[in-house]
Amino acid sequence: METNLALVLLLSPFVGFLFNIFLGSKVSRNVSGAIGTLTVVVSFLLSICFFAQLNQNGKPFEIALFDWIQVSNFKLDFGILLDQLSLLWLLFVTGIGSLIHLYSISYMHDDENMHKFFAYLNLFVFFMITLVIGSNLLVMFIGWEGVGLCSYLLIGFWYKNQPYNDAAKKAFIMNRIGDLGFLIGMFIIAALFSTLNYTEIKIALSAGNADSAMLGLAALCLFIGATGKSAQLPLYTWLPDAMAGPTPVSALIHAATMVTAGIFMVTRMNFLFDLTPDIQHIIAIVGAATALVAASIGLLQNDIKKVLAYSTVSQLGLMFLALGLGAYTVAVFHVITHAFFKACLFLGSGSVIHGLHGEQDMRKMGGLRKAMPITFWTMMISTLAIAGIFPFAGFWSKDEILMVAFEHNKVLWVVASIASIMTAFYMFRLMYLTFFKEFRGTEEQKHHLHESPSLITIPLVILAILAVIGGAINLPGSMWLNHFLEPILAAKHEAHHLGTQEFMLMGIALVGAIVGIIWANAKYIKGGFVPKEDADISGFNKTVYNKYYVDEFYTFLIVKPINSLSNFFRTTLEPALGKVVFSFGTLANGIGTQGKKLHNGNIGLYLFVFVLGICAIITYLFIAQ
Amino acid sequence: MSPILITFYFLAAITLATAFLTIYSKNPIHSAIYLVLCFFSIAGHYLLFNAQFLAIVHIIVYSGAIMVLFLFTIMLMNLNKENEVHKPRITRLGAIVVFILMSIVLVTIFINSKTIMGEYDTSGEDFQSIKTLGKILLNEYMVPFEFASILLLAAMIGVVLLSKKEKTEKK
Amino acid sequence: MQVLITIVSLGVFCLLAEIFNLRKLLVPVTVIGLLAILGISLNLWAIDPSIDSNYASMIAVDKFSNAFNSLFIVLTIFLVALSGDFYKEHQTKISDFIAIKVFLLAGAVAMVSFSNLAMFFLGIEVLSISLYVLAASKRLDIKSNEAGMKYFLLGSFASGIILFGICLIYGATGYFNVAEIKDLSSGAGIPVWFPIGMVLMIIGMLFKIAAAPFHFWAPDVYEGSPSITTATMSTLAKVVAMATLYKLLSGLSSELIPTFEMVIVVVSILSMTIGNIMALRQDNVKRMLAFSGISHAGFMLMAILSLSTAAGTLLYYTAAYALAGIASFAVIIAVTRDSGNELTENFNGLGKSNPLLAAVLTASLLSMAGIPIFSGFFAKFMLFSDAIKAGYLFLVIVGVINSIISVGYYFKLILAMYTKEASAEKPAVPAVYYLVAVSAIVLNIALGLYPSLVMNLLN
Amino acid sequence: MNNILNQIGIENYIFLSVLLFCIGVFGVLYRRNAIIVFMSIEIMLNAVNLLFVAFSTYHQDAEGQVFVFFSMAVAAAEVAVGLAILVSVFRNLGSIDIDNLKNLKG
Amino acid sequence: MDVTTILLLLLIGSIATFFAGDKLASKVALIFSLGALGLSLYLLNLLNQGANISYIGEWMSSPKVSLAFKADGLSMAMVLLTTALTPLIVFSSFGNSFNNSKNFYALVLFMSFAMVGTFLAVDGLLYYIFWELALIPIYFIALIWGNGDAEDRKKAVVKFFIYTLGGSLFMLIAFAYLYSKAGSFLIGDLYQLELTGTEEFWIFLAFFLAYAIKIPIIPFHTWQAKVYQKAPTVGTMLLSGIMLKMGLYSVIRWQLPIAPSAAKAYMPILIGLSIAGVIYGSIVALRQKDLKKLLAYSSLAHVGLIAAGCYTLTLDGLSGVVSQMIAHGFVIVGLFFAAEVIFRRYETRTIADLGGIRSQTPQFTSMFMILVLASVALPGTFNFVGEFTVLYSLSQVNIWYAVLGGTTIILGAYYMLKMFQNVMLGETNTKVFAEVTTNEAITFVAIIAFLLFFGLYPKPIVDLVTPSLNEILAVINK
Repeated sequence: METNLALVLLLSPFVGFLFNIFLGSKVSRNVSGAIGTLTVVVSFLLSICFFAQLNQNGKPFEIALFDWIQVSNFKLDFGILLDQLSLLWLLFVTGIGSLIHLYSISYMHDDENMHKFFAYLNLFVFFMITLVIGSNLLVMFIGWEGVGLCSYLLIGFWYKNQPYNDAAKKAFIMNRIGDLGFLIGMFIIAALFSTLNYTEIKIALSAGNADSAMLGLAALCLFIGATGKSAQLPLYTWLPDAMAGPTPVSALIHAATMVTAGIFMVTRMNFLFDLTPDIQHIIAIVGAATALVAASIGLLQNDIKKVLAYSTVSQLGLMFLALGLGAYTVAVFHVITHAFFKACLFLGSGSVIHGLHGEQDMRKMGGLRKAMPITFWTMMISTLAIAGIFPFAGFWSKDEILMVAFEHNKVLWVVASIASIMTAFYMFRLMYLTFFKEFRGTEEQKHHLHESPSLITIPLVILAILAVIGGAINLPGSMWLNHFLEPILAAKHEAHHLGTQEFMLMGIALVGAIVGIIWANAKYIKGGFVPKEDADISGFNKTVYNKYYVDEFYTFLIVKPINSLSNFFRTTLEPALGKVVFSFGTLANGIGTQGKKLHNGNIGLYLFVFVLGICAIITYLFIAQ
Repeated sequence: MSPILITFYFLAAITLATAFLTIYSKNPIHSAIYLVLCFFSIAGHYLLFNAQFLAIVHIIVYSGAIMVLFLFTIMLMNLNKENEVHKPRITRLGAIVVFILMSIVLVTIFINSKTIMGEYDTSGEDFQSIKTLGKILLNEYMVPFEFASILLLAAMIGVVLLSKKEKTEKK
Repeated sequence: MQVLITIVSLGVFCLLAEIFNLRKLLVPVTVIGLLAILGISLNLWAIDPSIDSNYASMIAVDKFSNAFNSLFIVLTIFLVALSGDFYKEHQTKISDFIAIKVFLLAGAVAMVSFSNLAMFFLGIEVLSISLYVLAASKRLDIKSNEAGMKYFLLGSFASGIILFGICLIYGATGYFNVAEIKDLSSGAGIPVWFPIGMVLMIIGMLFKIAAAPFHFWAPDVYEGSPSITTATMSTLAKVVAMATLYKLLSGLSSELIPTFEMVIVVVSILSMTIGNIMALRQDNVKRMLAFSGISHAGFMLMAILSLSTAAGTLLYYTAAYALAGIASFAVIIAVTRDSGNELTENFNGLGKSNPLLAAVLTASLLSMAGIPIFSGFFAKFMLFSDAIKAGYLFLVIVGVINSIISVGYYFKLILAMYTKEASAEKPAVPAVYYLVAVSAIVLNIALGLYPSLVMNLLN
Repeated sequence: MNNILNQIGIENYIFLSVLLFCIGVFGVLYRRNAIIVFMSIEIMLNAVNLLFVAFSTYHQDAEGQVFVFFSMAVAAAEVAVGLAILVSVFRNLGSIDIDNLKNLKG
Repeated sequence: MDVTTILLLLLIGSIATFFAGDKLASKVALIFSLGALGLSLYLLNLLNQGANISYIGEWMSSPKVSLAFKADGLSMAMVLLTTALTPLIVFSSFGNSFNNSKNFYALVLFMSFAMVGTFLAVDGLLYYIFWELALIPIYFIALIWGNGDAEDRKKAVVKFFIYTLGGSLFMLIAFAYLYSKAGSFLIGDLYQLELTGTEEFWIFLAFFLAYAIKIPIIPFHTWQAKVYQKAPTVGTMLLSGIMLKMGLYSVIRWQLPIAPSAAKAYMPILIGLSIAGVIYGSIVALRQKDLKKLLAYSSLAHVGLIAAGCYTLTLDGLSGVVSQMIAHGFVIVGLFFAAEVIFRRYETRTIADLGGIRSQTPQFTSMFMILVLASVALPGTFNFVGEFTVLYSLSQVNIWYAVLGGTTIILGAYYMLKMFQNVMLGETNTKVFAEVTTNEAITFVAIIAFLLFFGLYPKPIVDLVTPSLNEILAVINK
């Protein structure tokens, strides 16, 4: 029974995918959207069932469906594991997924390929579920690659636009770099423990006789995988570009769910990372650096979705910081709250874009507060949440990260705090530029300004509510999440006592956030500053605006050399190699041509050679001996 | 220096000289005549070996038949003039070099070879009279003897084939 | 002996046919006669060869000679069959042509059956003289004249060398009888004249099989001769000379001295390489096949290196090579009979205009190139295998490289047939060409499928 | 009967034959006139014949002389055929210069 | 009932096709190839039941060559690959019309016959004969029915033929040498030979030349791209789908067990070369202008990885190699077919002339996309199973091999997606692209279904080949 239910949970979105891909064009758009949404809802409901059951008996559900890949020293099942971690993830993936599906019915209503959109979304959910519920690393890898694929398909959804396709391709390839790391990590683990099953790895690790260097290498490789998927330094550059996709996609995949896969994986393998402190340091540093760099780039972006994208990168950086410090629960906590408010923000921005018929440049917005009140308020709540204002969800989770950082390393704490202040600043900059002051777009756009339909606003409201109360799941004191995840996490992360230090830190964080808000307020409301046109930006601002030229740097360092190498190979080396082979033929032919002169038809010459031949043979045989 | 040896040297000198002159003289007629002389000197050698029958046959066949054929052809082609252009100098030089080389090589190997000094076998039997030769030729060598006729037949047909005009030919 | 006698009788019959005006019947009757002789030859296997001991001192009938004789007869059948159409413009001479071919066969038979050097010498002369005549037989064609002249001059020069060699052997041993010579040759105290004589004789034979550096005549003569003569030279004559060379070596001395093997190795390498490389740049098909023949001579020389065991291999190789040669020449004659030259262009578009002939030619070229399932492959393989056993790995590698080169020119012709457009409409081809070409190639493939057929004959 | 070679020595005959043979070869190489070339070949054959006879005496054996008969037959046949070819070359080319025979080459 | 029946069926099929005439040829060929597929499935069933389906008969006594066909799991897997792809390839060509189609299809079936023979033969010379026989049909197929400038094509095809033939001839020397040692060509006897180190080295080298050219491993690959480009698509499919695998199969069956210590001693070089092929092929593929050429270089890269797997000498490596061979066989056939489908409509394979197809043909796009994804080894496709196992085996030897070999998943994605983007995406092309026909769709669906099914459930294939691979490994490690 449970197996069947688990299968339904897994396959329901897949059925939606199949329906939409094969029959979607034949049914009306609403039907295809409804089917797409319903199948995800089914998964969501089933997740709740399993969650409830787990809460009752506390026993994870694990089953091996069938043998999959077999190598000499171990066999891999296609297995399902539903434990605390995976159910938690399932819940918010399918939950937010359902909301975003719902949202998309309206958002994508005018697109001719709407059924495909839903097909891809469903497929994405399917792969995400696979990723989450797999009982071994390889099944996770299927999902891992699968979501990458869906991300590719959805970023390039408007495939007629080649830059979008470029962005999609970039996302896929950047992810693949990480995937290679993941694969190598798996290989090392498989070589060490002859298994990829989480439980078995855990048992094997607890035996504690593994080579620590190899373990470290494995952990590092897995982390490289995570940096790809979760857009960390140095592989983060695909995520901002991925905003080329439709906004619901950005909300679902590039904010709430897929990008958190890296965190999921690290949390899943916490028992491994706990044994490799060096790698944890690296993770923490990478996380903090990412948070800072992305936040700083976010300060000057003008595309509304780009701002959110960098914000996502930055927040993910914070989560990795927490992971690196061993505070898995904190990271998970932030993942969940972040999913709520970031999804809400993206959907809100989608609503804005929808209202402006595709305009994404904040310089051409402004004053939308009145025209789109629901959008404004829901986004405002989420902005407060992300900025870390008490008592919104983000405050609790971010605060925990800062606290953990403070405990471990003051430098990291400072970095994270600066990132938080920046976050507050650029988020409010976004809000001010979008919703306050006067509208800066064209008259025509102004004429058409309107609030989005209810299918769009309902998910916004639900998410906004969650962004307010989401922090409740792990309030200091109750620490429900901590307890819930205890069976999963090997090293217990002790709950914070709410002492003076903690309150002081909370205060500092809050003050920091407010400072950021005031700063933004001063600049954009009081100063009425509107960002300059691209051409006018100069100096350091220009560097930041151009994302520190990281893309250009990668292009220069990797893409260009590979391409010119390819050109060199194609135009020079290949023909040269070909010529080497041909040269034997040419040589033989050349000798043949020369030889023709020898066979000149002159009998005298023939006889001459004949006699010389005789002399040579006789000399060799009878004189030289 | 026995008379026989002197005879040998004399004949050998004639043989080589006439052979050389055959090649050297520009007029084909002279060549032919020198060749006849050469053949006669070779017949002289045969006689020296007491192979009378062979010597006679040799003269008949070579001087009588083959040389006549040569002369006939020369006349037919009206070649009795010294109009032959010499081969290019380099070719002639090459020919001379090869000639010398080959002579040296061959002579050297035969000098190196273990020559039989002293007594030669003398069986005392008759081995070169017409009678003996005839017996051998028509007993043991019956098959080759007959086969030689095939050879001559083939040559004959061949010559006919080469010379016979056909009705279809234009000439 | 019966074989020789019957062949000669058949030759005489051909001449008589002229007298009795039986020209129309000539070719079929000759073919039937040859088939009958083939029967006799094959029948000799069943009976004890020693029964024929009357002339055993001159003609030895043994497995070796029987096998090769049968091969020669088969080849002659094909050649005679082709002659019927080839000489149809020369009705007055046709009986001469056929008769000469039959006598040529007689010479060939004498060459491989000899047990006395006199028979050998006469045999080779019958063969050579017939070929001189055939080469020059297009009497109004300058090229044919030139070919005949060149062949004659060089050939008789080579005959002189052979004769000198025989003479020295006689001087050393006092015998012309092969068995006696062999006995003496292994004994001590044999004068150095003997090896010199052997070497000279072998050089003469190397000339006949057109091995480098004694090969120069072959391309010119092949090119200039009438095609059917070229076919005869490149198949029958070459095979005969090769078999004779083998028989000479194996019959006259028990084993080769290492230095002499070295000479064979060098000659073999030279022939293969020169033949193949020169063939690459030829436009004239006959000339190309001449060079190809030179390279095959080089291959066949490998058999000499494992003298005691390679008879079967040599028979197989020669059969494979000659059958492929017959098939290809049947096509070449059929295609070029009206064009007056044998340039590759004549073959353009043959794949479309005459698929069957094109297929046969392709198959025969593939066989010569040594592609399996054609017998040429097994032939080469067995040769290589023998050479490796004899310890000549290096030679085999050179052979292989040469095989690779050879593909280049064989495929040039194939390419012309299949990728180029035909320039002119091709007239119909008489059935006899199809018959000969197809049966030759079928035989070739049959040998490829059942190599044991031939291989076991001599073991 | 005394063996004549006791007085001359077989090696003398060998040298004589070899030289004669070489002169023949030389002629073949040296001259352009086909007839002279034929003659040179005849000289070569005769050199060998002479040696045959010498060896025949050396071995006191008739077979060598018998062989000379065959050799003569061969020479005669060759000359006949050769001259026939020569005549037809002459008819077509108007000359018997072997250096003019260069149509076939390459 | 033994495996010779498949051979006979294909041979008869080839002849029957030839005599069926131009109109019926393709159908007859399809029927016979399907028959061969059915027969091989039936024989597989027999094999699984433990029946003896091998055949050994005398052929010739000197040299001693037997008609020995042994069907173990490995051979049967390869035979199935051949007999499954042949009908697909034949069927895929239904949209084309060929001059002289009777010859064409007869050659296709004959080639299939020769390849099946290669996979089954366990007598060295017999194997070699089939190996060479397979070369002739493809030569003519590429030469006569190929595309592009005739002179260029000729050059490329002749080079291919001479080059591969040249390589194989060295293998022939090796066989001759082995024969002189063992007195037999039977694989069992050859396995048991005790060779010295030097001998093994040279024999290994001779085999390597033959296989490195056929597979191809760089720098012996120069024939490949041009021939793939110039050959008709059917020929390209045969070449890339099956014929390449002959080389890889032979490495496993012949080269490694006969000269194991050489393989062990030179493992780093061999794996290094193979992996260099992966990277090189991928990089060259990046900037190709011709679709078929790009696919050719992608094939070079993939095959390089497979070859690397062979030379790991581990069970994982070998079994991954088999999976990957089969997977690559299907996917590359599919991809070339996609190129052909495009060519049928646009008459061009130049990538720059394409683009904007997706909006006109959703079905084709999806199928092409899936094939592209399979080719970049997305999990869930059979290619992933193979690639994973191969990379895993490489990592067992040295983790760096896996890292370098693994770049294929990055570079592969790069060039394939770039190609897909340039060919399919973008603004709607001005030229009309008709949706795929039913026939075309069937071909695609068959390939995709196969890849996905075994991608999720590769066990049957792995179970089939593992025992025979273990036997071979036992010889290698003896």
